[in-house]
Amino acid sequence: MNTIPFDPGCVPGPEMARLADPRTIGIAIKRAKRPILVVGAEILKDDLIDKAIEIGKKGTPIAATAHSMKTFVEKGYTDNVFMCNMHPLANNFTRNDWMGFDGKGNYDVIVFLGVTYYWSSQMMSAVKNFATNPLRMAVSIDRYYHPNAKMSFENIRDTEQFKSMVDEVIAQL
Amino acid sequence: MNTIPFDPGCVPGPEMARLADPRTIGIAIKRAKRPILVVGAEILKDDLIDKAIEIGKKGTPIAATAHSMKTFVEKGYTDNVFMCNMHPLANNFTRNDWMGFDGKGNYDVIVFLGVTYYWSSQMMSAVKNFATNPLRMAVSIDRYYHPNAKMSFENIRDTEQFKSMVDEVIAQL
Amino acid sequence: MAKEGLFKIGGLENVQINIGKIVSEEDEWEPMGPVPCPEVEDMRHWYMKLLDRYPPFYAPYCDMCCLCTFGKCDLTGNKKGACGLDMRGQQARFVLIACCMGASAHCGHGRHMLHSLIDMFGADVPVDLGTQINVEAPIMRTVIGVKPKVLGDFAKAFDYVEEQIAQMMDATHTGQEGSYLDYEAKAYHVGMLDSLAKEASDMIQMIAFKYPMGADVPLVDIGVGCVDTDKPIILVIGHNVIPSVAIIDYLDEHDMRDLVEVAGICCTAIDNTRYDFKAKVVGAIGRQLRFVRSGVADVIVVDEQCIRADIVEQAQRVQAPLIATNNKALYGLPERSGDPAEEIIEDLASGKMAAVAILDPEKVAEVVPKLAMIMKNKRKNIRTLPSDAEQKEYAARCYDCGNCVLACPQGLPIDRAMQELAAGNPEPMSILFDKCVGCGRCEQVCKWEIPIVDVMQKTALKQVKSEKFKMRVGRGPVLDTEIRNVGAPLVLGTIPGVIAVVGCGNYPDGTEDVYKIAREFALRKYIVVATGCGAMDMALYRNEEGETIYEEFPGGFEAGGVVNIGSCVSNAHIHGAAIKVASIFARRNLRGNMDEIADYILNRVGAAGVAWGAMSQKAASIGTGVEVWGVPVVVGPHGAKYRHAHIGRKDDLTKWDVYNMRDGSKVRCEPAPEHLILGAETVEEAIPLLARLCMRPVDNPSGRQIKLTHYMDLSMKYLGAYHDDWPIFVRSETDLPLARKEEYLKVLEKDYGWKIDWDSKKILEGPLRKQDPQFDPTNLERLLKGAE
Amino acid sequence: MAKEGLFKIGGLENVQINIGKIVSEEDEWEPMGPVPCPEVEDMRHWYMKLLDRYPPFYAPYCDMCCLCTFGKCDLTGNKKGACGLDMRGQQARFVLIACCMGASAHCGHGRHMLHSLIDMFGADVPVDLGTQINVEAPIMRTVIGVKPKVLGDFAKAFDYVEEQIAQMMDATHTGQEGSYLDYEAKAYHVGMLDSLAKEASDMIQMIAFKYPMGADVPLVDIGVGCVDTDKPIILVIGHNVIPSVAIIDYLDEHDMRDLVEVAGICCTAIDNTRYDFKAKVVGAIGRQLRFVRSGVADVIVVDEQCIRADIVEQAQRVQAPLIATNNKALYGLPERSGDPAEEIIEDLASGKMAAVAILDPEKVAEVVPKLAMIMKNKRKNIRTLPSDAEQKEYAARCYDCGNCVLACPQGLPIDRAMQELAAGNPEPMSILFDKCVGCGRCEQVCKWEIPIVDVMQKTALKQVKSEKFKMRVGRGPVLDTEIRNVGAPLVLGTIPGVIAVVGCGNYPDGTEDVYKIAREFALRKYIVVATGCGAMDMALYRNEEGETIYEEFPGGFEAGGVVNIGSCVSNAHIHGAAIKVASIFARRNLRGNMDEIADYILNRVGAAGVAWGAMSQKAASIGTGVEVWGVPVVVGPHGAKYRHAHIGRKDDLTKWDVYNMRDGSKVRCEPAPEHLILGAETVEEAIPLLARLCMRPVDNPSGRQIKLTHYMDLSMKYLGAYHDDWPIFVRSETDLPLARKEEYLKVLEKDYGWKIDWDSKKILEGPLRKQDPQFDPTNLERLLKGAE
Ligand code: SF4
Ligand code: SF4
Ligand code: SF4
Ligand code: SF4
Ligand code: SF4
Ligand code: SF4
Ligand code: SF4
Ligand code: SF4
Repeated sequence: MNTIPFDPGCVPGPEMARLADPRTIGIAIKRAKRPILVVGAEILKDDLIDKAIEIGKKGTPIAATAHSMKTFVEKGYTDNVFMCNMHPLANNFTRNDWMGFDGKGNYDVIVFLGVTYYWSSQMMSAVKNFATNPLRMAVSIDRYYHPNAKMSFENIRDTEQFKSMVDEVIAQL
Repeated sequence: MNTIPFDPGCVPGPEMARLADPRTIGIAIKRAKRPILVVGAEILKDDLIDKAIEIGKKGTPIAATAHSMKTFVEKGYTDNVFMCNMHPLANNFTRNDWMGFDGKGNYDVIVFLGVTYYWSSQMMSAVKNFATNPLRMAVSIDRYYHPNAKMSFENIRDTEQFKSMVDEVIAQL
Repeated sequence: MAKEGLFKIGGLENVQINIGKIVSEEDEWEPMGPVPCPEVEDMRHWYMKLLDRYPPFYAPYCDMCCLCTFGKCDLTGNKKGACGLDMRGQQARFVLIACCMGASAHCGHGRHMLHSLIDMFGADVPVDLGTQINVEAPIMRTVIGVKPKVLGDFAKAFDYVEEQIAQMMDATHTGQEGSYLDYEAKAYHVGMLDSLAKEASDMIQMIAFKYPMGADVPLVDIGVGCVDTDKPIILVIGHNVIPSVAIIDYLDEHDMRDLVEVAGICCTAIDNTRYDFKAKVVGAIGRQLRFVRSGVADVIVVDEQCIRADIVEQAQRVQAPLIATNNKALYGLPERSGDPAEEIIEDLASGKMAAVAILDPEKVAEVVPKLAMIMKNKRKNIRTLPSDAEQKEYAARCYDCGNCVLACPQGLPIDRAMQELAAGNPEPMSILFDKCVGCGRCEQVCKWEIPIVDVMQKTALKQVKSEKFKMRVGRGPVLDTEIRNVGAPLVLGTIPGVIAVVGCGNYPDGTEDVYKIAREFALRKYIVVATGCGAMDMALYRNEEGETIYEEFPGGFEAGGVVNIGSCVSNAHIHGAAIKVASIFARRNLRGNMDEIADYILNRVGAAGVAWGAMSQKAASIGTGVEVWGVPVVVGPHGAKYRHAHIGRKDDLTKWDVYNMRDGSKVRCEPAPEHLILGAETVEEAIPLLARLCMRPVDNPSGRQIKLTHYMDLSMKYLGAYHDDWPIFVRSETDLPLARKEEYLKVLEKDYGWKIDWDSKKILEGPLRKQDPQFDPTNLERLLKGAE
Repeated sequence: MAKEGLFKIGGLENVQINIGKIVSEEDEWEPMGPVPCPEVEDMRHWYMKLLDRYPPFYAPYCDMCCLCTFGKCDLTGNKKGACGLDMRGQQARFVLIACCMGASAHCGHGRHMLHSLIDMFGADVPVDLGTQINVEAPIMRTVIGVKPKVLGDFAKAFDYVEEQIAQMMDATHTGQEGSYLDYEAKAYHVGMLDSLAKEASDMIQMIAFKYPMGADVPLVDIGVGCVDTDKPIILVIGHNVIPSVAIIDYLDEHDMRDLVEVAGICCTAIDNTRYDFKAKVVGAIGRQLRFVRSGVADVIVVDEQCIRADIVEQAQRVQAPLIATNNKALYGLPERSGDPAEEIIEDLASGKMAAVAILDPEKVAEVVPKLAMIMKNKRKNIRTLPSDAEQKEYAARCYDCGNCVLACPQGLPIDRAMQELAAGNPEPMSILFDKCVGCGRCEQVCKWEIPIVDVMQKTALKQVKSEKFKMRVGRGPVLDTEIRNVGAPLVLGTIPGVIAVVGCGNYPDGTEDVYKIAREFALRKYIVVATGCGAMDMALYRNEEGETIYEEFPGGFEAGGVVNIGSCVSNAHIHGAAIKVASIFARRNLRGNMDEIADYILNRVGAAGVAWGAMSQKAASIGTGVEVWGVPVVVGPHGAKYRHAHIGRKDDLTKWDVYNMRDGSKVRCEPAPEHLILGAETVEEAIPLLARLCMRPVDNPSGRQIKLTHYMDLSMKYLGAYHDDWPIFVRSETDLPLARKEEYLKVLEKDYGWKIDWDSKKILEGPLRKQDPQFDPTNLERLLKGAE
């Protein structure tokens, strides 16, 4: 009955992500004051990079972790893409005195796409547990159920289905 | 979104009880080959003892743990009531060579009613994890969500509602 | 023990003697047995014997393992994780980890004290326990084969324990042990280490501080109401008495002792009263948060163990400066031992700092009393519990969301009580006070920020303030003379048993439970011993005559005695008493002989422990350490969260075969004791269970008769029926409770198919075995005649 | 060290001398510094300094705490549990527990070996490391102030470590420490203990077994393909080399060495090759399950650590008898040291028993070779991998349920590969072989009982069988002579850094990653050192010339060297090298001076560790022990499951103030190194990060230039861009990479607003600070001139 995390042992406790459809997630991002997209190594798979760029183009800044920057450079899209390491970035999300990449303040909705499952899971756990006042929300639009997010998709086996879900998110922005 | 255990920290892992309505649970007990009702200290609260006796009268044997036996004796119902300690009882449920109170074999559906939450939770955990081959199933009809059961009610605050749910279970037997 | 090299000899600085081997003088008080300073493999045969008869039952508390980065592994259904370990193994590993934490706490505490005490008194303080104790350190003698003569000798115990703890922790590492049985065996080993560490820890404080011993120690005050709020109040919390003793000495030396209250919580409280009968005991762990919140304390001094992790915040809330005195619990505070006392006092009194760490006990003593005087004055007008108006407002604020009920480990109906309170009825809330374990979890989830703990305390304030009781001072070891008196009746069974009430305060239904248990057995002339939270909590009630349990019953280790042994480390003296029965009464050699002695106790000493509120990892190692010496333990229902139990099977009697030492034959015995560790849901369940667990194969007919009588009486009293196992304990008609012998014979005939000769009222057929006065039971092959 | 009492003197049995005080002879090789044998509070100032600059970041792996019976407590949102501990505290406590487990494993292993080695060789084996090593035990010298001269002296290290582990485990108990900072400080303390325990553990085996040292140790065989399957094969698994050495000695003594293969997995494999160059290395932990399943081994001997918990079952599956030789890993097996070898051989060869424990290494040696000979014959016809027909059937059976993918820690697409295999294409499955960590979790959940691990291995069989590589034998400590050569260039920065590849095999993307990292830095003339799984796994690849990394690069501790230091305990020699830079190159006193030395390393020695597949609790304590000596560590993404990271903040430069020892002034420095422990998701991310972490405040201009060049080159190569922090490392134009100086100056002007004098191509304004050749940085007040 319960939604099983992609890594079934990854059951953190009583607060687990709400399963949400792409529209709902898209609207949540749209409504955010300062959303940010965090991408990682898996952005290079399945042409997700193009989705990320679409999101970037719609105005959401992108934190490019792992070696994803290289692909943005190759794709010629670096406008609002900020290269960084994930651990310090997640650390920054938990702190109220971080001013963001643009010096204008921290972010309120943190969208994860294309990050290794267990790695992003841990980073979302940090956000969930320590970025609570004011509340910052981690949202996953990866193909996994991510209990440590506030909202997440289910585990999705079919790549095309997954991509169309991401498209639907983008459509809301 | 997720059902919270009565003790919210009591999240055991990916296998958590299916929320079930009284009818479904009643039918599961009815269909069992060798069901048993396990009652404990809380059976003395809220007249649950009468419910237990009804279940007993419908043919399901009763394991009377804690000091619940005393009330059965006082109520004059001891026909198929077996006094025992919970820990050895739960141990027996996990073993294939236990022959049951009647010497005819172990039980297949183990129904918990009126047992202290965390105490029965642990006992159901033992059943869930070790009484798997053949599968023996712990079922809770207590007023709590019991993740370690196979089927459980939600947390129910209203006593009358709870009692009528137990009645509905009984109606199926 | 061997040390080679070149040495300089004191006073002969220019002489160097080349020494081949140094043997420290050690008189041959007993021949050395086979297992001195055992490695786990040396005692594994014993541990495995216990595990074979009392196989582990697991109730996983978590279905996952999160101990390495392969994880989390989902082990549900006894699946294996990425390292190959299955669910049983993981549960047993967790037990071992918990036991290592517990034993480390005891050993770490003792080692730390030993350093301090040697600093203060030198290593040569003689081990002098008076004329009534010869077997001064029964566990140490048995386990490491050493008879300590001076304070410094106890280092040998800690050396051994530390080495072994590291070995056992080693085995908890991913990729080590693979079988739940060997994890359990190692947990037993750690339990044994724990008992040794506790003995050493209590003895060093006893001999250094000259604690009183024996049955005649005085009664001291216990209860919130005993604390004189007109005086400045120093509240000490924890287990390590050294800073408290320094404070008390300072007060004495400066003629301030009567001006200041030194009130304690947890074991430091008990141990303070062993040093100074004027010290007050507030209570056990359950009182901690609530007493601090009451704001009565002017200065709070914490040492180690059983301290709330948020104590700094809690102290700040009531504007009481806090001093942390132990390196185990530093709370991120600056360490100020190096600063002048005046500066520290100034910083704390002015509120510049809310809390500091001071690791030097002398400095603590310089700072605390003066600070308390100042703070008493400053804090006069501090009101910490809600005013009537606030109380009303809080109750009205409650949204009846029920979050607090879910958060409460006891599931107390706070929501309903809050509604009643809002409606003007404080009673339901005040009733909860006694069931509340004082953990504060409810407040964490109240979105309306109601200080539930304070609100509850206010409703119970009258009752709390009237808490004035008496507790007998912890008296340490049982005297050899007492053992001489009770050894025979205990082994024969005519004293029906020793009931040890130990452990923490996570009671399922409030503190009164331990009082009930203790009184029931004391009235029945069992020997009741108690330590730690149990010893304190049972003092909080009175009988119909208005006497506390310590006033009602004598304090000797005797039938019907209620013996406050002392703090948690004093627990070891309970094992010690059982060991001394083997040594003094039965003249068994102790030295390097642990398996034999534990075997002796398992078969002969009708003792059972009850850790009704067992909470901590120490309670885990304590319980395991009680089991491994052959004494069964009952825990309250929270104890199921320890994940395992050791459950004997009366339906498989092959497990109950015991050798008769006289002739090497195997005797199929009754399951006595039936289990080694298990839980009970209620005291009503626990009491008959404890009585059952006091039976032993060697009970003589009158002993068995007495034990069976209590077992059956208590079953009828609390359960309204007999457990169906009672006939298994009947070896002949002489074992039957006298008063109802005929009735029972009839039942045996009718329900169990036994053959009775009704003329002689003798049992002809039925019992598992005959009672045999020559029966000399053992589980150890090596003790059989002819064994090498 | 003081011991009083009466002593008997060897050879003078009747003489007793009363000795006041024995001082063991200890020449005054160095004055004693302020923190010999530190308690945690003695080093807390250093730990807190690190924590202040590199504050802990927590990524909870579980939102609950289940450690006591008040629990489980839901700590989500940094709530407090029933004991008052909040989420941060609980995460830090878990880190401390993990570190204690890890340090106990190292210490437990070493202590156990020490007992064995003293039994075998006596305590007097001299510490003789040849002419090129004077500073024989840099960690031991520094931490406990002792210079070991003979084997027995190492007991002092273990005594100290054991006492401290018990103290630190004590602090993990419920109700002790309350601040995450002090838990972290204690974890640092345990990391330091871990480094000491490892050094002692490796040194005792080195001196007892006379392991080779230096750059010229030979190459040995590594890889499944190296094992000669025509011979009987003894497979040894674990970390404790003693039973393996006994087996090898037995083979030698009985002229059987060339008849039998001794092949190893994990550190026993490495250490065997230090003893016997003929010993074969199968590989690291990831190969364990798969090699066992291949059925090649005729007898399996396990000692301790990194062994699959279900090894007995796995061995049984391939009908290979198993011998457990260590008390940490007994699997519930009967201990048979006391039985005649023939009986044991008979029982195992006949299949009467599948596995036994033999704790006596001599007995192991008597049993195993003979048994291997017999089993080789018996096992001839054992086929363990699926036949072609079976393989087909298995693939066809796959229901494509995807359970295995969920269960796989790496989330490998086994389902799709299985479908492809069923369709006749084994390739996708065979590709997974190298990414699989060999944990077997997939098989646990396959309802169709497909032996996935075997199926996968079969698809990769050709590749596996051709695995024949070379690994340089673990060479132990870096020579003093090497330090003399590299000390200056390392500190000045002209050797751009030391990259230490350590730790386990839980790689996110297969073993090739460590090869990539090591080769990248070796080519760039960093010094690459490696131990344990990392040292083995990086040997499994070849360059375009067909050379393994050990063939391509020299084995000396020199620019461009790839140095196999040895097994996991040899890790300590990496710290040792850094400490020796302080001692030999900078002439700092080591003795009792740990804070000063760690401070030296942090500011001056450009080293960084990478534990790419860090899996175990040992890896946790190892990593913490690297940090505490001032060396940053990067872990792979699984490392996030350790729950914490130590993240510096380049946006808060106040944290980067460092004293100049020359004048006591504070200098605001660049963040070098920026973090102390953190994770990276991919090697491409990790490589530039490691280069960045090698920068140090004292780099001279040419050193900084080299380091910055690599950092920027590597960023561009792997990330396609520069991190925006690179200008912070530029102190003047001379720091800039030469080849692109102008380009960079332009960027600095344009993007960062720096002022450039384009005539002289000098920076006029912009840098945080100027490079100062007189800069003598320290974080310790006590080192400032004028400080007492
Ligand atoms: S220790 Fe074993 S069971 Fe636990 S997480 Fe690691 S691999 Fe899984
Ligand atoms: S403080 Fe008392 S009422 Fe509140 S959660 Fe704890 S036990 Fe329950
Ligand atoms: S959590 Fe607060 S508001 Fe909710 S029921 Fe409890 S006291 Fe009332
Ligand atoms: S009994 Fe438990 S809670 Fe009480 S003082 Fe001892 S260890 Fe602490
Ligand atoms: S074992 Fe404890 S800490 Fe680990 S996942 Fe389970 S509840 Fe959480
Ligand atoms: S140790 Fe503290 S947080 Fe953990 S279960 Fe116990 S009370 Fe809760
Ligand atoms: S054995 Fe390999 S494929 Fe199977 S779960 Fe483990 S890593 Fe994944
Ligand atoms: S678990 Fe088994 S059946 Fe399911 S996809 Fe994997 S291999 Fe196929």
